[in-house]
Amino acid sequence: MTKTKYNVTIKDDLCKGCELCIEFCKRGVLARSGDLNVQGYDYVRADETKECSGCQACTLVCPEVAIEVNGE
Amino acid sequence: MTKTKYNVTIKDDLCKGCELCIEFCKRGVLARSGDLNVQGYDYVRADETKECSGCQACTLVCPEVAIEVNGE
Amino acid sequence: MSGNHAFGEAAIRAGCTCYCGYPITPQNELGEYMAEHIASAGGVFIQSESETAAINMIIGAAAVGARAMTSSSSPGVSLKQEGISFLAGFQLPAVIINVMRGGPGLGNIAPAQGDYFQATRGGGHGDYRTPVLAPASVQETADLTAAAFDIADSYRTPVMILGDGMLGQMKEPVVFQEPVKDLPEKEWALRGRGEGPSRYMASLILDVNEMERHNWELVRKYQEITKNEIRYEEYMLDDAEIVAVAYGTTARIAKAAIKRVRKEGIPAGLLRPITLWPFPKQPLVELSSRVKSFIVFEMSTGQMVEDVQLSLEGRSRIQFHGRPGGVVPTPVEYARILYREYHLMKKSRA
Amino acid sequence: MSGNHAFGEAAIRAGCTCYCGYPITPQNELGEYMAEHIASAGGVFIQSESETAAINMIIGAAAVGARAMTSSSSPGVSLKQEGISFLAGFQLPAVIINVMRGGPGLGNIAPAQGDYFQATRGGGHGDYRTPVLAPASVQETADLTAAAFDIADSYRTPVMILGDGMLGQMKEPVVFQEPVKDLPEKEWALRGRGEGPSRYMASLILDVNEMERHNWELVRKYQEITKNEIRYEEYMLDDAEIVAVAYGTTARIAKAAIKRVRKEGIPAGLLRPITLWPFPKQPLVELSSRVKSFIVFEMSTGQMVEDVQLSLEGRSRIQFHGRPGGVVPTPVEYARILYREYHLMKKSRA
Amino acid sequence: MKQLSKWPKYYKKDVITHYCPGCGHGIVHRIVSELMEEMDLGKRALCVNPAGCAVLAYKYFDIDVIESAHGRGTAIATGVKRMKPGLFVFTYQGDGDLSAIGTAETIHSANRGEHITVIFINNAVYGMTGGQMAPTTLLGMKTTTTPSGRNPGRDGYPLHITDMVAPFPGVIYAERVAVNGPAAVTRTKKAIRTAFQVQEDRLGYSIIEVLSPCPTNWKMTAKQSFDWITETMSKEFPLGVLTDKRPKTGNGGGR
Amino acid sequence: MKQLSKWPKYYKKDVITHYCPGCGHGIVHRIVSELMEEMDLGKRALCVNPAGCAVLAYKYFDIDVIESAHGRGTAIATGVKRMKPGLFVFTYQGDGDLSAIGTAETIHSANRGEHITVIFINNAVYGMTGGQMAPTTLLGMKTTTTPSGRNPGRDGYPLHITDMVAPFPGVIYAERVAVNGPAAVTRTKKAIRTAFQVQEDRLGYSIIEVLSPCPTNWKMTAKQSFDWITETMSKEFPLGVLTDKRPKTGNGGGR
Amino acid sequence: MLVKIIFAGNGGQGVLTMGNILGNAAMNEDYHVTYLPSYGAAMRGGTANCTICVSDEDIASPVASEPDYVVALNPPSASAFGNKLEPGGQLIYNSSMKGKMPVRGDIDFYPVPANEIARSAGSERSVNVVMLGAFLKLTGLVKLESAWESVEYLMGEKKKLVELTKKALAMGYEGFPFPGDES
Amino acid sequence: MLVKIIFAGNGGQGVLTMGNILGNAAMNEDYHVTYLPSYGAAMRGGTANCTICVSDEDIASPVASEPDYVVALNPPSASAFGNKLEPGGQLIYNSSMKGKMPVRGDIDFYPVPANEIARSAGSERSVNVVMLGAFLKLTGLVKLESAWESVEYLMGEKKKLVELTKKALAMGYEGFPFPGDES
Ligand SMILES: Cc1ncc(C[n+]2csc(CCOP(=O)(O)OP(=O)(O)O)c2C)c(N)n1
Ligand SMILES: Cc1ncc(C[n+]2csc(CCOP(=O)(O)OP(=O)(O)O)c2C)c(N)n1
Ligand code: SF4
Ligand code: SF4
Ligand code: SF4
Ligand code: SF4
Ligand code: SF4
Ligand code: SF4
Ligand SMILES: [Mg+2]
Ligand SMILES: [Mg+2]
Repeated sequence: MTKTKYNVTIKDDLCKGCELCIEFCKRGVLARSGDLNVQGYDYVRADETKECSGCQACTLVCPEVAIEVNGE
Repeated sequence: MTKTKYNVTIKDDLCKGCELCIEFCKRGVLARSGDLNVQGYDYVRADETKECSGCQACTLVCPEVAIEVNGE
Repeated sequence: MSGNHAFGEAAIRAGCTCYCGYPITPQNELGEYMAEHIASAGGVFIQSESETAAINMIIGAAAVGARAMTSSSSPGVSLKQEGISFLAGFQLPAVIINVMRGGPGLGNIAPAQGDYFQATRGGGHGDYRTPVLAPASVQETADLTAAAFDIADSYRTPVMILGDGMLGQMKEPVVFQEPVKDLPEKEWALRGRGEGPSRYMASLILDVNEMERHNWELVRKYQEITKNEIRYEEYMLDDAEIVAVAYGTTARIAKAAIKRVRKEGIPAGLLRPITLWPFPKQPLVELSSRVKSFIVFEMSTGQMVEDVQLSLEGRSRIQFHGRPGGVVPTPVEYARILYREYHLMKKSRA
Repeated sequence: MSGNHAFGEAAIRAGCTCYCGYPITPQNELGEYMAEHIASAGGVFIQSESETAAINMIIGAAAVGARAMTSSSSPGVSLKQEGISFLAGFQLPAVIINVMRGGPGLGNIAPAQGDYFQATRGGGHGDYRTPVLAPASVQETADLTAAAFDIADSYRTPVMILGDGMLGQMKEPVVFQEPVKDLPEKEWALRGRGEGPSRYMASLILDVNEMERHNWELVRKYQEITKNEIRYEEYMLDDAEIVAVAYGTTARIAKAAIKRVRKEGIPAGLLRPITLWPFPKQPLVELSSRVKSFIVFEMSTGQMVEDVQLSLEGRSRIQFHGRPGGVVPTPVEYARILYREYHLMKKSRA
Repeated sequence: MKQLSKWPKYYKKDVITHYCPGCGHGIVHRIVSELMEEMDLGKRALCVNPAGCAVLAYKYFDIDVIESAHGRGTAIATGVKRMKPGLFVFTYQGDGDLSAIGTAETIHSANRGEHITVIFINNAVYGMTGGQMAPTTLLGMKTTTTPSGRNPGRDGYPLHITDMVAPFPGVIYAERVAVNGPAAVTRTKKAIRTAFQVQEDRLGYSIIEVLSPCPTNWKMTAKQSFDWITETMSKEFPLGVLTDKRPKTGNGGGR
Repeated sequence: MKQLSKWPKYYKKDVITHYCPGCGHGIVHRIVSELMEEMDLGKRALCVNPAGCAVLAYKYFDIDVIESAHGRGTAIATGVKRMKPGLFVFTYQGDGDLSAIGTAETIHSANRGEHITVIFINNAVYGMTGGQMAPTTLLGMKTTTTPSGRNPGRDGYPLHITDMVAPFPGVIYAERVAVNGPAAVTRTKKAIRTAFQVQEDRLGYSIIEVLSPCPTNWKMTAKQSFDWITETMSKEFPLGVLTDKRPKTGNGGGR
Repeated sequence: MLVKIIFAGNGGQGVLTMGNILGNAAMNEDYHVTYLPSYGAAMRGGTANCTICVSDEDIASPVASEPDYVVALNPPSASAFGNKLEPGGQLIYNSSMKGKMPVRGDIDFYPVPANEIARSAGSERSVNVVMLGAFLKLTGLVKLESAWESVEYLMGEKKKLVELTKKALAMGYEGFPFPGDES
Repeated sequence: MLVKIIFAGNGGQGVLTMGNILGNAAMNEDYHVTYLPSYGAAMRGGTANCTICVSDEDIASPVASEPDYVVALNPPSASAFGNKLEPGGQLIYNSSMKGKMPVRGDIDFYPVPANEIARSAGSERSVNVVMLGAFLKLTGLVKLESAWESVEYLMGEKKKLVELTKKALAMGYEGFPFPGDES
């Protein structure tokens, strides 16, 4: 069987840029976008090039339910 | 030296006739008077004939500071 | 039966299933009656840790649709003021009984009427009003308790019953209404969202415009209540030239006084407000067209007299006679006053 | 400096050595100011576990002669009502600040004037009154805070200051009085019996006749206060044909409105009660001899308007304009109303 | 002639109290008055009396007294002591006053370690108001608000508030005693003396819980209520020192 | 494709909360919402929300909610549960709400063993009102009302109210947890699940204290506040089960 | 017609029971009745009293600042309430107990050796009903039979107590008036 | 004359400081001044604003339902408060941040690349004062010098910060007007 790939989707507008997800992502998948969302926060973006392990650390610590991680 | 004699004085009008002093007097010095005081209670009287040991049990338990025990 | 017991029995028959209270003289027998009897009627008695807790337990019970009641006496009622303001904000029905005693502070446990302002002006914060009912006999404590629950439910508002130590303690014969069966469902009550949308009850309305709308909505409700619920008793008013205004215990005494002076041909009468808020302004206005002298009797230093002044707007002469601090005036005392006033009037006419 | 800070600084300079309070918006900065500054002035700050505890700590401090103060906002002030009644019963001086917000219930944290009844009628139980001061600028918060302590001491009564969220939060320049030195001894204060006879403070007076005497003694004191302490501001009244009555924030807005309409030749003026109790009845009565139209502006659904009615007893037409819920009306809005009213008057005259 | 017992200096002379026959309040009043004299505290003492049967304590104690709103005694005492640290300040409170409506004030004054002393009269009922359930009422005990006995499912369990505050760092001394016999009275006096001394030594908060008879509402004779304290009440509320954090007493630090 | 994380059914869809970045309330909200779904409670749940930063919880939880006056949550919950035992009733309260102004309601509802669950968010400050001292504020900690740090002599000591109620017979389960990392969040969810189950099993009262970050008033970044909980706060408030009186769990009877 | 009576004595002497028996009896004879007990702190220290008003029309105030009758079960109450009596009022007192009596020439004194009678009726504890019996005889306010009925109604199940109480009532009733000890 | 200004942005962007600096400066130029911050729950979620009124006579109300000027440090505040502007009002906004702008023809827009300027002034954190500088240039409400003085008064001891702030103020002032990106 092939090892599953994980997609990380961020709901830009919910993010408050607290960076907790970034802190707890061991794979460095997540980073600030440099952009501001509707709330005026520099929200987080997932780096396609990095490989997500599906560990869920980010979703567990995110106070805003802004992250979704799905595996194929 | 002669052994001290103790006098027990009751302030009739303060007594509420709760009988606690009577209960705790091992010498049976105290008893109801059969009379009513200003409060309308059957107050306690000390029996001259009985011998008080000066143990203070009565004064300790009296809620009304109605008893005085003195030794000569 | 005593007034305190009558409050309790009437509440149970009115379908009150939640009584929460904290002991305080002179209304202890009310809570004790509930402790003994409400359970067998399927209700719950909770002796709360404080009056503050009691009023908040009532809020919870009312929020899920129960007919809920709490009772206390003056100092304890002061502690309920925040909760009463919340009931008003939530628009929740509940009955609060105040068996008044002498004040301020601990005061004493004798009958008094010093909490009229607190009850009618809202001792709590914010723009709200509570209907206030004032019984004058044990029978009426029973009748008005039933009425209080109905008013509370139909307008979704806390209702206060203002008694005093005498009414609470005295025993008189009393006839109760039949226990009410199946009260109407309260669709607004919280019951868990079930299959429907979730709902909430909140008095916090951060948006000032929404809050203002809410405040005016309350005002409209209070206008409705004022239109429909005013109650009062007229006693020997038809030919009255002097009218006493008194509620509760003082009204009883005034009646006796009026009987006396009537024997001596003095045309005195009584207007007894039964609802203190809304206050029976109209009947007073009408009377003022022909009655030139009103005497307000209170067991206080003068509180309801303001409502009489507001009603009459200077149209007639208003006298006040108050006995605060738990002193219960005598019929003779009142009679003397009516008598004096009448002769003054005659003189001034001549 | 903000109104909340001005309250605090003025209190410290007035010799307040005990501040106890519990946080609540919009007056948190007041407590925070005290936490930071009262100690260096030799005073004590206590963040109490609740508003109820705070008012009782104040009672203790006042009983031993300290100048003591507590502050809160609407819901918190409701929780202090029992304590205020005790202060009145004990005849203890203390200052209670209410920085009002929208209500009832949690309401919101915007400026409102919905606690007028509670403050002026005694939200607590029993027959008592509290002097109530209403500042309209940051400068006046400072001045009236000082005045409040003096009134409290000279009559041995709790004094209330009624502000609102806007006054508390806004910053304006302010000049403070010099810190007071050595306040007069309070011989009545408890200090341990020492060599003298023991003394006590009790609001419990079981004997109804004694209690009644006490109640009338309080009334006499309140009459004294009414005689000596009434404060108000007259603004452009000399030739006014329309008089606005407003206090605090709404009075500021009314002034601006009056300026506007004056430009268009409309003879409007303002009477601003500074003491809400005792209420400036006399000046209104005098005005009513020539002024036929009064407009009461409040940020509530109508509370002070009752005092205006009680003062005028139907002598003049009284209009009410209220914006509850935290809405702050604009000068334009008030101007429009004055304008309309003036033209109505002219018509009705013609 | 030597006088074994005499009228306490700070107890009003030959006063007739309003207490019922056999009431424990009278005994504790006498003890406190005696200590006022023996520890020379009377002249600078201030007692905060409760709403409860002891609401009239100021008619008996011959020291300065201020009444409190029901349950607020320790808040008032806090205001007093903070303003006048030189005064000796103690509250005298019943179980309803202290552990029902006054719960928050009791716990937070203790947690602040206010330099006050609390005399806590636990008689397992609301005496003043006619014998309703108190937080301290025993399970199964009949009161006017628990006519068929206190039922934990409906009414909860006896509350041990002294045990709850004893562990607080600011609570220097806490002991539970009783006044149901000569020896017990003597121990109670010793305990209150210690508690008073803690305040005098500026160490912090001290509280003495006194199991005290209420014959009227217990519907017992005075003697029966003394025995009931021994046989029943002290089983639920065991006597003893609950904490003693006085320096170098060997057993500091409480339980 | 398997969905590892999804929007909780009982959390309002794509709602933007008013919480500050990194606030613990959001994390606990999500956990509670997930459990409402996983334990199938949402339809008959009633949440009592506090006066505190969570005062707007009803805008997020997609279940029935009633607001409470500051500190009175458990009294309201008592009224609700006694009238409608079929409802699942929980309060969501901050440390000021629950352990300051609400002290009496908290203690007596626990002592009555009401069948309710209390979610106690301990962030060591009054968040809503701008960071004043709370009963839970640590010694030396600077807040807007302790500008030079909490001083026990003036301000008292950190109050451990969960430990105080844990011994009550009616308190079936009490645990202190934190939400300062993925593992901690998972443990917190487990604890709340247990507490909810206690109510479902009609056993009695359950309370979960959650050490929760308040970056704004702690003047830290979200990550710093996570670390501060580990390094400092949990030293004063040790994590763990404070009582577990569930039948046949072997370790019943609590501490 | 309006009659105001105050029953007074120690707590425990059964003063409130007297009031209940009379009040109930009067009610059954279709009078308007109010009953007002002393309450609260007044209980403490063991004095108790209650006020009964009986009338053929509405009763304004259940308080009796100047009662027509005072029935005092012990000397302290006799002096306390005896002094409140209307001029011409009547004081029925328990002469088994010695103590100060009010000194008034404008009221009538009726001694009742209630303790002795009660003892002979079978129990010291029925002093209260003995006094009530005497009161009924003096005033004829309600029939002895009505009083009996309300005793049965109020004490219901407890048969022995009922019998004893009725007996004591009767003895107080029949025996009245009793020789005064002071001439 | 009466001028009402609203400063708005994220919490943490130093909006209240802007208000304090301007308010203080205006006060020193003997104007009547009121300063009203947003407070309480409004804090949460990190938006903040304050209203400054400057006048040569008493100021009635410190609220500005329809301000004359809005200085917006981020797009959300620009759209929120831009829509409240009086017709003919002026919106000074931070053009370094992209986002929706209010669509109104009846107000003037003044872009200020505040982040860039602040950075070049030495610290991103002085975006607020840069914007304030621009505002002063546009309105001439108070002299730059008065603003400098109040910076010194308010930040007192912290010398470095004072210098930095004054520099940023000046750069915002001198640089204004800035080329708009949208034509
Ligand atoms: C706010 C308020 N609530 C209730 C009361 C009535 N009250 C007075 S004392 C008391 C309780 C007395 O019981 P406790 O404190 O145990 O003292 P005890 O009489 O038993 O010595 C109550 C409920 C009151 N005075 N004030
Ligand atoms: C009676 C009353 N007092 C005070 C307040 C103001 N107030 C609202 S929330 C709060 C405390 C918030 O702190 P906490 O309970 O710890 O919740 P947090 O915001 O920290 O989550 C206060 C003091 C109020 N709303 N009502
Ligand atoms: S944890 Fe959530 S809110 Fe915080 S930065 Fe990451 S996605 Fe945004
Ligand atoms: S699931 Fe794990 S690896 Fe993937 S983004 Fe989240 S934290 Fe990083
Ligand atoms: S103990 Fe005191 S009150 Fe009781 S009977 Fe003896 S003397 Fe009287
Ligand atoms: S002192 Fe002892 S012996 Fe003497 S009377 Fe008292 S108890 Fe009895
Ligand atoms: S009721 Fe109980 S506590 Fe109160 S005085 Fe009587 S015996 Fe003492
Ligand atoms: S103030 Fe603290 S608790 Fe409140 S929302 Fe912000 S971070 Fe959360
Ligand atoms: Mg007790
Ligand atoms: Mg908190």
